[in-house]
Amino acid sequence: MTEKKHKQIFVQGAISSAFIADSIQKHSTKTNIGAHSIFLGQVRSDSINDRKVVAIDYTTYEEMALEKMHELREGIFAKYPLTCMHIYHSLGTIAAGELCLFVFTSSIHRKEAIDACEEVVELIKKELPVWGKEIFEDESYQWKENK
Amino acid sequence: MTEKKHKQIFVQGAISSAFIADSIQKHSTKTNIGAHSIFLGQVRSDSINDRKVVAIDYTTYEEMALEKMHELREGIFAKYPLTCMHIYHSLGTIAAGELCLFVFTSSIHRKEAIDACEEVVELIKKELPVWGKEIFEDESYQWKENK
Amino acid sequence: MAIEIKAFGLLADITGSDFSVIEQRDTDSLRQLLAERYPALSTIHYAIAIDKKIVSGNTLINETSSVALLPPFSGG
Amino acid sequence: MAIEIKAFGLLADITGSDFSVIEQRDTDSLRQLLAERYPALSTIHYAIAIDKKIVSGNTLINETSSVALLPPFSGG
Repeated sequence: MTEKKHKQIFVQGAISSAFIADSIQKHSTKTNIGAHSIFLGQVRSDSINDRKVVAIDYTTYEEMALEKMHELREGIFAKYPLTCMHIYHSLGTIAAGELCLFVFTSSIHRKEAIDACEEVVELIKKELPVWGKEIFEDESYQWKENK
Repeated sequence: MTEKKHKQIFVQGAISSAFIADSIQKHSTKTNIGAHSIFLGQVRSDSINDRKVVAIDYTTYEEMALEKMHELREGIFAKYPLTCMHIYHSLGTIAAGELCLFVFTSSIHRKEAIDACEEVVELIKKELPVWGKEIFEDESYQWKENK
Repeated sequence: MAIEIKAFGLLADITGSDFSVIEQRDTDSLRQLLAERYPALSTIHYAIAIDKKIVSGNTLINETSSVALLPPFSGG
Repeated sequence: MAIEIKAFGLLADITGSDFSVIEQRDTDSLRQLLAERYPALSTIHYAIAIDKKIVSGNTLINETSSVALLPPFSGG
């Protein structure tokens, strides 16, 4: 159970706006924070060869993903003077219009929070073993590939 | 009343997390959006010469600020293919830990939302005629100056 | 001609937020008058907006212009 | 020696998400075996992780290694 030491980032199902509000609200007691940067990934209803995406089903190799995220987190905290960082990624079926990724960085001055947030989003897309299966209206599907 | 045509960005008092959640939620019907970038400014309890900031009191030259924001908004939309952009700035007394700025950009792909959000925040700090008065515990104050 | 002037932030603390001056037809002479009337102003950096646009260099002031004194911004 | 293998995403569709192979002591021979057993795999780009680290080049597989086949990521 060595994975236990790594912070969980995965949540089953979509990320709700109420959950995001709650996360933001919790930071009001940290009065050394001056800036928050938030990235939200939303499932897009792309049309691929005339078929419309209605949802994405996310799966992961969880043990590896949490170990990798731990490593990425340490790199980010070493590089940017952040007050805190929170990351949530959905698993399971997320409908078009719902939120599947929530990255939240906070710092004293704006530059660090903004730069760290952007970098974390890029790292998540490139380095986290997570796979999205785009599900079409007719229940056919295709596997996504990040650019 | 030519100012009427410009979108209002000022709100009296702090920006609540519930308001932010509501703004996010409204975008779930726009299923062409893939990415949201949000910046939040939070009033920081700095210590200046041993006096602690307990609040910032914001005032503006509203007619000029709304005209300027309209111009900045048009520049941003010309430069970035955004789905939408929302900006809210507090006026009045905002306590340390409360939110005073909310910039929210959305786009199909992440890069545009992230870059536009950062640029708008910089433009707001540099070009909007808004002034923050840092109020200390003993009710003395000093005027802020953006770097 | 009386020119109505708005002042903001730190400048409003010094001059009041609304006041008027007589017969200043350009921004240089306005700055000079203000420095005489409010000595504290002479050490403060501020911009002048005419009709909601910041002007640079000496600029004419019309009777109908809205004139504003703007200390450095600190929004956000 | 039987090696337990996990597969993810598109690869799990082809091989199943858990299966085992006999006596493949390095990643090159594992790739070769898989290409023979699952012809669809030969045209798919994938990485191999051993003990949760992606390996590059031919790498030895121990009996106790956890081996995973990873198609291109698409999280976020």
